[in-house]
This record gives sequence, C-alpha cells and structure tokens, in this order.
Amino acid sequence: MPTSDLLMSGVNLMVLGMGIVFTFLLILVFAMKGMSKLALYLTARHGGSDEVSSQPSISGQDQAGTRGDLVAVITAAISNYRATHYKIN
Amino acid sequence: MPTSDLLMSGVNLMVLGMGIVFTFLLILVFAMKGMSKLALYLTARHGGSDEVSSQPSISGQDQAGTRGDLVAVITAAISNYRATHYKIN
Amino acid sequence: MPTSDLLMSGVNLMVLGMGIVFTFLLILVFAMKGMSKLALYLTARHGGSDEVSSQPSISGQDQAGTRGDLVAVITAAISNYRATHYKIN
Amino acid sequence: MIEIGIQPLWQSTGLANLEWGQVLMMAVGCLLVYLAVVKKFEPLLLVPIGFGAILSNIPLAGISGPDGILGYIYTVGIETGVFPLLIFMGVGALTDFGALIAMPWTLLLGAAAQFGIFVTLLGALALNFVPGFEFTLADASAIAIIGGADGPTAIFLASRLSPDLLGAIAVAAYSYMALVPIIQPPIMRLLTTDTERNVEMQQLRHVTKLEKILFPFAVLLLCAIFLPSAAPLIGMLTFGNLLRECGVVERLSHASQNEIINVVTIFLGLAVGSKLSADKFLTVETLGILALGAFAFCIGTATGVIMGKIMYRVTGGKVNPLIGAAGVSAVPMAARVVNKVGLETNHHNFLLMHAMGPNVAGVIGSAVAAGILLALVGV
Amino acid sequence: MIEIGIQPLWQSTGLANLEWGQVLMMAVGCLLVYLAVVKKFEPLLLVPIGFGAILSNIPLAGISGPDGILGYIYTVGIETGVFPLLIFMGVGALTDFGALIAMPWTLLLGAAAQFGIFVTLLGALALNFVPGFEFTLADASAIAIIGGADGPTAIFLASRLSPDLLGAIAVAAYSYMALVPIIQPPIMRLLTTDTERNVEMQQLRHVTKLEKILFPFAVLLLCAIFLPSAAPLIGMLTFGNLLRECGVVERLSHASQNEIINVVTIFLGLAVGSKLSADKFLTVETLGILALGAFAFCIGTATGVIMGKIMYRVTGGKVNPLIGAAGVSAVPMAARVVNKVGLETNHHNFLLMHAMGPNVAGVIGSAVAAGILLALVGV
Amino acid sequence: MIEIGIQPLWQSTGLANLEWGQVLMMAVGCLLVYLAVVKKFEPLLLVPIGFGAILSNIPLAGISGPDGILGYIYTVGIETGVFPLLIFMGVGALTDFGALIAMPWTLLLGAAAQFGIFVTLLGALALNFVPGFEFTLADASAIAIIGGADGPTAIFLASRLSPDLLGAIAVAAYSYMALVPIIQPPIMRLLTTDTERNVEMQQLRHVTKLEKILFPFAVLLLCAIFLPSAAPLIGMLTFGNLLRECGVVERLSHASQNEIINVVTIFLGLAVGSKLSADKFLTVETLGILALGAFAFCIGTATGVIMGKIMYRVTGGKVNPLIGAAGVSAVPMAARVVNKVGLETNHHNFLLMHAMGPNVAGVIGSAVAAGILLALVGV
Ligand code: NA
Ligand code: NA
Ligand code: NA
Repeated sequence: MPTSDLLMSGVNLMVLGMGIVFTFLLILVFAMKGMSKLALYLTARHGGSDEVSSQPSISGQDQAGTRGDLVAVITAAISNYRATHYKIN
Repeated sequence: MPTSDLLMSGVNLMVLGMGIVFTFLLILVFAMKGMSKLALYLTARHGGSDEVSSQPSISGQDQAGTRGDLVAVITAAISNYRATHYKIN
Repeated sequence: MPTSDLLMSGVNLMVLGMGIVFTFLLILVFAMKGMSKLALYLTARHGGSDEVSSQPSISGQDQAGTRGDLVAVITAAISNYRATHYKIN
Repeated sequence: MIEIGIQPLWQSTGLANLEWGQVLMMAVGCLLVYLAVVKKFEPLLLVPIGFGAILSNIPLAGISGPDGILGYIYTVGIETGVFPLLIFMGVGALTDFGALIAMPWTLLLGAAAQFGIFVTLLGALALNFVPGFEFTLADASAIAIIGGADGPTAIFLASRLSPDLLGAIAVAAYSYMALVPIIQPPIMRLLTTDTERNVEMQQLRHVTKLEKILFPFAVLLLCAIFLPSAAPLIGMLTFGNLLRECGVVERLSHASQNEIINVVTIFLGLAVGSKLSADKFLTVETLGILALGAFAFCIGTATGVIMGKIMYRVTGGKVNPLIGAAGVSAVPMAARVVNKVGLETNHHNFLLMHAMGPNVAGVIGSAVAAGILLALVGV
Repeated sequence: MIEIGIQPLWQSTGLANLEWGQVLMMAVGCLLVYLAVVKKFEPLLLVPIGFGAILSNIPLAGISGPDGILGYIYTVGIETGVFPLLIFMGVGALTDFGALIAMPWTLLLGAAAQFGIFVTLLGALALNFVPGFEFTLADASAIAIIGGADGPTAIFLASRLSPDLLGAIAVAAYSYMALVPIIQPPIMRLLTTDTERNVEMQQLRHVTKLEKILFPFAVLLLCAIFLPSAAPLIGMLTFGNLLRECGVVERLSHASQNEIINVVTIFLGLAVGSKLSADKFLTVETLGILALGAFAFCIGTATGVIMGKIMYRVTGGKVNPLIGAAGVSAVPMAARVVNKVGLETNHHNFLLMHAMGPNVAGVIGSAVAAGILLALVGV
Repeated sequence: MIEIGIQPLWQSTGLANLEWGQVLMMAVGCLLVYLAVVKKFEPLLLVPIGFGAILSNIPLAGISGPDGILGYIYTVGIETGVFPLLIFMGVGALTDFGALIAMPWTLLLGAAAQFGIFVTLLGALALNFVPGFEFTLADASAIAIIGGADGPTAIFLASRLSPDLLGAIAVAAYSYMALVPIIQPPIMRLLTTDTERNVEMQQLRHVTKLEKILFPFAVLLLCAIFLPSAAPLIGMLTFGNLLRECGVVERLSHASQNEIINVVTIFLGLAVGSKLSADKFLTVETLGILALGAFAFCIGTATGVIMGKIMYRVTGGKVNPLIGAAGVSAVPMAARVVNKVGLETNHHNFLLMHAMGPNVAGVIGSAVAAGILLALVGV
C-alpha cells in the first residue's frame, strides 16, 4: 500500500478511534452515574452504614508509608499470615 | 446401552463401590491402629517427650484467631520472613 | 569407543577442564580487583558514604536468627507487606 | 486503505453478536458472584468461577477459546488434572489429621457418607427415563461425585470422565458445600433423638508427632496396594500433609498452604468458569445435575448420621451420632454445623474436635470413591 | 577420543563469535539497568529487561533461542498474551478506583489523553516518507500505543500486531513512563494560566463499598456490549479489581497484588529483554520509535490538559485543568506530577486525589484504544 | 453393562501388579524421607524427591507417566532446564558475595576444589573396566558434576547429558551435600598441621554497595567472553544476585528468594523423584555413582585444602588452609564445617566469614566446570 493510502487509513483510524474512545467513555460516565445512584439507593435502603472511606489510595502504600506505625505493621502481619480463611475443600 | 442396563450397571457399581470404600477404610482403621501402636512404642523408647498437642486445628486459623495476640503475630512474622532455612545449593 | 580411548579422552578433558577453570577464575580474580578499584574510586568521587556493611550474610538468616528481636521482625514485616513500590503500569 | 462504514463497525460490537444464551450465562456468572460476595457462598471459588463465566461469554472476545487466556489456563491446568491435584496438595498441607488419628473408627463415618455418591449415580442413570436426559455411565459418575462434597475431587473426576459437564458439576459442588449449614441440620435433627444428640464424647487422646508423620505413609501405602487409581489424589494429599507435619520443610509447607493454593485457586476458578458456556450449561441436564447434587448431599448426610447411630449402639452410647454428618467432608463447614446442632441440645457439648475426625475422613473417603469410579468407569 | 586443539577451543569462546551488534546490545542492556538502578527509571521492569537483553546477546549461549530459558518464557508468556494480562489483573487488584467513581466526568480527561496514541499512529505512517522506514498499519498501531503510557497494554498489543518491534516498543514505553516528571511539567505550564493552576477542587465525596464492587461490572458490561476486542484487557483488570473490592477473597487479592504480579514481572521483563537482539533493535526504526514515543507522550499530555481547560470553562472554574495531564495513565507517577506542579503555584493545593481519577481513567482509556486498534487493524 | 467379577477387580489392585523393583524403590523413597526428616539430610530437596520416588513407583497409577502430574512437571521443568535455572536465580538472590569480593584470591580455592569433578570423570570412565558398567563420556561427565557439590548445577547438567542417570545423580549430590559435616573434617585434619589450623585471618575489609552491584556484571561478562556454554547457569545466578543487590527491586528480590525458589523446589524435587524408577535406579551403575560421588567429595575437599596450603605458604601464613575445604560449595554447610574444625584447634578463631568466600566461589567454579563439560562433551 503506498504511504499516502496508509496515511488516509491512519486519518480514518484516528477519527474513528478517538470517536469510539470518547463515545465509549462518555457512555461509561453515564453508566457510572447510574450505578452510583443505584448503589447509594441500595446502601441507604439496607441500613447502609458503610466502612469504605472516600480517600482513594494506591494499595498498601499509604498504610505502610503514612501510618507506618506498629499498629499498621501488626495488622499487616496478621492479615498476611492468616492462612486461615481457606475453606479446605 | 438401554437405560435399564445402565441402571443394572449402576447398581453393580453401587454395591461394589460402597463395598470397596468400606473395606478400604476398614483396613485403614486397622492400619492406623497398628501405626499408632508402633509410633507410641518408638516414641516411648526414644525418651519420647513430644511437642505436638492433641488439639487438631485448621492450620493457622486458631493461632491468629484464638490466641491473636502480639506474640502470635510476631511468631508468625518471624516464621514467615525467615528466608533462612534455605540451604542454598 | 574402547575404554582405553575413553580414558584418554577423560585425561584430556581433565587437563583441559582444570586448565580452563583455573584460567577463568584467575582472570576473574583480576577482573574483580579491577572492578573493586573502579567502584571504590567512583564511590569516593561521589561523596561515597556507603551503607553496606562488610559482614556477608546468608540472606535473612542472621537478621532473624542473630538479631532476632522485635525491631528485626517489624522491619521484616514492613518490608514484606509493602505492596507499595509497585508502580502500577 | 481502511474505510470503515457503520455496518462493519456495528458488526464488531458485542451487541450485534450477542446471543440470548450468552446474556443468560453472564447473568448466571453475576449470580454466582452475588452468592459469593453477599451470601458468602465459598467465595474463594465462586468469585473466580462467576467472573470466568462472564468473561467467557463475551461475544467475539474468545477469552475461553483456544487462543484466549482462559482457554490456555484450562488446557494447562484442568485438562491435565494438575490444578485440582495441586489444590489437594495444599489441602493436605492445611489439614491436621490429629482428630482422625485419635479416633480411627471415625473413618467408617467418612465411608458411610460416601453412600450419597453411589445413590446419586443411580439417580443420574434413572433420570435417563425422563426424556431429554442422556447421561452415560461416565456422566453419571462425574455427577455423583458432587455427593463427595469435595471441590477438587469433583473437578478432577469430571475433567477425566465428563469434561462437558465440568462447569455445572463444579458449580453444583461448591454451591451445595456452601449450603451445608442449611441442608444438613434438619436431616440431622430428624434422624437423631434428644438423648443421642446429648452424648458428650470423651476428650481426644494426645497424638504424637511421629503418628502424624507416619499417617500419610499409612494412607498412601494402602492406596498404592489396593486402589492405585486413587493414588494421584491421595498421593498429593498425603504429600502436602507430610510437608506440614514433618517439621523440617517449613518453607515448602508455607508455600503449599499459601502461594500455590492461592494462585491455583484463582486459575482453577477462572478455568472452571470458562466451561460455563450457554450450549453446555443452559440445558435440562444442568437442572438434573443441580437436583441430583442436593439429593446427594442429603443422602450422604443421612447415611453418615445412620452410621453414627450404629456406632452409638455398638459403643454403648459413647459416640454422638451427629458427628456422622461431618463425614460428607465439606471441611471445616460440616464439622462446625455438627458443633452448632450439638450445642442446640446441650449448651456445654462442644463436638467440633470430634467432628473433625469424620470430616477429614470424608476427604479421604471421597478420594477413594473417585478412584473407584475412575477404575471401573474410566476408559 | 576427544583431542582438543587450540583452534576448536577458541571457536567455542564468546570472543571468537562476538558480533558488533551483540556488543552494542549488551551495552544497551547495561544502559537500561543503569537507568533503572541509578536514575530509578521504572526499575521493576527495566532491570529484568536490561539483564534479559544482556543474556540474550551472549554469543553461542542461545538463552533466548527456542531451547533457551528466555525463549521458553517468551513463548509461554508473551506470545500467548498471558503475562501482560496477568499483570493487568494485578494492576486491577492494586488500583483503587474510588477517585474515579467520585468524579465520573474525569473519564473524559482519560479519553482526551488517548489522542496522543492516534496522532502518533499518523506520525508513524508519515515516517514512511523517510527512506529506511517501512511501517505497516499494524506496526504503526503497535508503536502508537506507547502514547497510552501503559506498559502491559503496550506489550499485549505489540505481541499481537508487531512482535518484531516488541522490544523497542516496551523499552520506549517504560522509559518514557519514567520520564513523565520531566516531560510533562513544561507542557502543563505552557498550556495553563496561573489562575487555572490555582483552582482548588472541592473535596471528593464519600464512595461506598457497593459502588466499588459494582464499578468493575459496569466497566466490563459496557466493554462486552460495545468493544469486545478490549475484553481480555478490561476483563482481567476488572477481575483483579473485583478481587480487591469484594472483601471476601483476601487471600486471592493478596496473591494477585504480590506473588502473581511479582513473579510475572520478572518473567515478563526477561522475555521482553530477549527481544532486544541486534538485528531487531539496532535499526533506524528503533530511533523512529523512540522519537515517536516522546512525541506521543507530549501530545497526550497536551490534549489531556486541553480537555481539562474545557472542563474548567464548562464547570465555571471548578476543575483544575492540570489534572488532565494525569489522563495519560502512568499511574501513579502522572498524578504525582500534577500534584507537584499544582503545589508550585499554590502551596496549599493538594491535587493528588483529584488527579487519581483521570489517572486511572487513562488506564481504561488506553485499554479501550488498544481494543479499537486490535479490532480495526488486527487480522 | 458393567458386571465385575473378582478376577478383573483383583487385576486393578496394586498388589496384583506390584513388581519387586517398585517395592524396593518405594523403600528407597521412604529411606530418603527418613534421612531428610530424622537425619536432617537436605530436607528441602530430599522430602520431595523421596515422596516423588514413592508416588512414581505406584503400579498402574502412572503418576510419572506422560499423562501423570509428575510426568508433566518433569517435561515442563527439567527437560527444558527451566527449574534448575530458576533455583539458581533464587540462589543468586539469597547469596551475599561480599566475602568473595573482599578476598578475590579465594576464587582459586573454589577452582581447586573442582578437581574432584574431573578426577571423578576419570574414575567413572575407569569403572568401565569393571563388567556391568558402560558409562559414555556424557554419563561420566554428568556423574562427575556431583563433585561440584551443587544440586541445581548437577540436575541441569544431568538433564542435558544423561537424563537416565538424573535420579541417581541428584540423590547422590544431595546426600553427599548433607554428609559434608561427616566427610570433610577427617580429610581436613589429615592434610593440615596444628599451626596451619591455628591461623587467625585478618578481618574482612569493607565492601561497598557499588562493588556488590558491579560484581554480577563482572562475572557475567567474563563468562560471556570466554565460556558462553556456562552462560545460562551463570546468567541466572548473577541476575538473581543483581535483583538482591541493586536495592531498587525489593519486590522482585523477595519473590526470587521466596515464592519462586520455594515453589520450584517442591516441583523440582517431585520431578527428580519421578526419575527414581526401578529399571533406572536399581542397577549396578547406581552403586558406582554413589561410590564415585563420595570419592568426588573427598578429592574436592582435599584439593581445596591443598590449594589452601599453597596460599598459606605464598602469603607467609596469612591464609588458614582450612577455608580451602569450603571451595567445594555446599553453601553454607561447608563454610560452617570449616568454622567448626577451626574452633576445635583455637577456640577464638571464627573462620565462618572467611570461608564464605571460597564457599560461594565454589558455586561459580562448578557452574564454570559444568559449562566446560557441556561445551566439550555435549552434542
Ligand atoms: Na467426602
Ligand atoms: Na493511558
Ligand atoms: Na562447587
């Protein structure tokens, strides 16, 4: 395929690709909004005290870094060592 | 194979199967009794103080659950971290 | 191949093999001396305080064995649990 | 030159290729995850199985196809039988057989509870009278093993005898294992009297370290002599247990109980889920399998308890018949159920330790039953 | 009888068989290790990649050949696509999507930043006008994905569309991800005003556990419906995230975040390194790929920021446009860069949490872009 | 219709199919486990090897057959050479080469101790004069490597040169490594004078972090230039060591030292055990291998000590010749033996650290010897 044709294909791909990316993520925005509404409704209906904080964190890092105290370490060690919850068959 | 023949085979399988299961486990009962006798004899002969308690436990669970205190955690952490006993070739 | 010929091959292999082993490791001796000189020069030039002690140890063993105290355990637990440093893509 | 119109673009969406069966199977996958997360049904298995079902029913993606990741995992781990055997090794490393060694007679309870397996085999064959069912002897055997209440054994046997039914069998096995606390108590209450349930058993004797080390050899030896077809399962179980008990390979014991079993559980679950395709699962046979599975659990519980009653008689009232129900395996859930039902009648009667004996005996019992089925029905 | 003279002995040394290209590639490997160890360039990947490059260029040893360990690892893990997908599972298990759930609109920032991918695709094709370059559409697509700033996605796509360029693409992807703190700030400062950079965003709302559990299903559902070609990547990502959030499979979540991702990272790195052979890497095309990669990152950053500026206008100044730069992914580095640039202007303005939204949106965005490229360009 | 009589049932038992050789091999397996558990002979390897031997000799079960789990593990891990190489990576990650870097001359002790390998090669060939022995040059080389006192190296070489003898060679290698505290001291005492054993060596110099990082590159570079056939072993060893020392990839270093080496050790042991079949092991050749192995260890120890004595002379009494015995490798057991024998003569003379130098040099030395044998004898 001559380079100019390839470039035409590339332009098509770009337009189409960015279009799909945007469309897809836009739909996802609305899906998430709907999902959140549903979740909040369900959580509220079922009593709904909820233990998850709104502070997102990259797993583990903050726990061991920011609150890097004995309690955190011991909690970590416990949760790490608990070979426990494996129901064995 | 017609279903009735299949059923006959099934009945045979059942009788035979349960027979073998029972026979096998019955032999195992005696094997275990013999094994225990041998083990107790050997243990007694070799001085025989023995550190294993009779309380069976699903691995780990009790340690971290029941005795879930600092000592247990630290023991766990040590035994977990000991990259030690690997003789390296 | 008759055994005597095999033996001749074996003698050749022995002479050659030990020769190569010795030559190789002798060259390595000098390579290591050169490498150490380079490293010490570079370390000195770059300020060069260096945290590694000269006490070689089989990994981990000494830490948990010799200095098997709380600090070591907690260090171990922390370093073990740090799911942290994984940059996630 | 790529010029893409609306038509081919539409053809590359999932929507355009979605079949009803796939939608239903994704719903089944979501249901399994729901049961796992909300109802705490064996979450370690049902979360990966459920999600695997969703992934493998996405149209066009081919995730469970021959070049998809789930397809690869299935070929490497299930078709070879390696994954269930590794899980069994981990189970061995996680299990303390002390209670069984202290009470070897409870092996008979573990034997009796396997009756559920063989009755179910008959039931599966009888279903062939109903139009729409066509179970071969191999199919029926694979279905029957659900009554063993032992996930890896069921997956191992199904992968050998009836791979097409593997998905439904694994789902049924784990679902009913999770339902043990609901299925078992009524049967246990029905078959026992108050006096029987009230029996306090004497404390377990001390078990020495040497006994625990010799135990795996004793079991494996008998298996090698009499039932070599059960040797892969029993062999890996006893190997794991030896790693645990020998006391000199803590690194390996730890790896079996953690890294290996965790990683394999994820892959096993996903691979089982990849077998939940519409054409294999959305059949009347699956309904039959689900019904037979429940039936198997009930029968197994009942025969276990009945054998418990026999031992109660023979020993002059020293054995609480409830512990027979633990013989189905479903470790350690069934033992806990026994403990709970026992406490209902007598608030000071803790049967947990005594129920662990038949409970782990049930694991051996169903591996033995699987070996028999393999030997007699397998090619 | 072995009688060995000097000649055949000399012929079995590396020195006698060394080619210049191999020497250069070993030097490239050393350079990558140097960058990783001294400059802290993505050490988890670049140390194994660099060392893999050294190993695979040792003459006669054949370590990356069909019978060598790196060759086996490549065949098993990369050719099948299994390794990058497992890394993606681990990434899902390590990622908290809470910030994104709290601010779903930031998904659009993650979309905008993917513009870098498609512009680079055009750039790669345009390079064909330069003599010496002959990129096919598949090559160009694989190169373009560097702009996604997401290692496993890049490796996955390259292994499918252009295996010969895999080494160079992976090296470029990880190198530029490490350079994010150097590449992004000037562009961010250039495109924003002081007022814009000064915007303090309101605190994130509380995100419930249920939302976090439903989130992976929402994403996967849309992917299954509209873009099944992205389902392997998105599927494993959401699976890992479900393990993390569902709260009932801590063992499996821990295994995904640690054992699996660590072990796979070692092998993935070595296998990628095994593709750094002289004849594949020491070409003018690699220079082109490196240039295009830098270009892609710049464009992606710029379009992210520009979309941020649009959202700043639309919301009447509630959105700080800087967070758009985090849309390229490069989690969590890009979010930290946003935070740092934000603090330069306003010492009390911590943007880290707000930047995490577009940051993880960028991961989804580039997986979506990869799916599109696979669907439209893949065979 | 299945109707099963006594005859076919009996035919499916192990008892009916048991051969004497299998009984003996199971006994050998039990003996290995006994040595491991009671005598603490290298339990990490000998427990899995012994149990693998038992499993693979169960009649009919086919556990080490082409469709058995041990057969799969052998094909995937040993035939490819991947498992011993991964163990070597772990060994590299577990080894601190600091003592060697501080005393590079001790490399010569590690060289001298390899004499045991080549003398044993000659011995194996000489055994061909005895009727019943027919060792090829490849067999003899594989047997000789037992003298390297390094398990993974022995398994790697044997899997390449003489797979049929792999089982016996691995068993001999690990058994003698466990016997180091019994084999070495008499030889050490015999060859040294009281004055020599009394030498206190000066404290090791400080080794910088940079030296430790550059060390793996120095070793690999020389290997690449002069002996590429040793590159797979040396390459993985130095890669593991770089992960350990570079300080920026703690996750990967931890994974190499734990998850990977533990899991691979279990599988490696089982797979080696699967080669302990009666027809391969119960031959007069195995007796020869066992005798040659002991011989190899003695010679290696002696030549190591003799080289120590030479260094004692050359340095004017600064080197304690005992540390030469550690040159056989068997890390860290041989170094401990040196320490113990040293303390017998002088209660304040701790030689452990000084013995670690030749000890780890021995690992490199035997990998080099393996490379030479591969280059000269391998196809
Ligand atoms: Na059972
Ligand atoms: Na991205
Ligand atoms: Na050695």
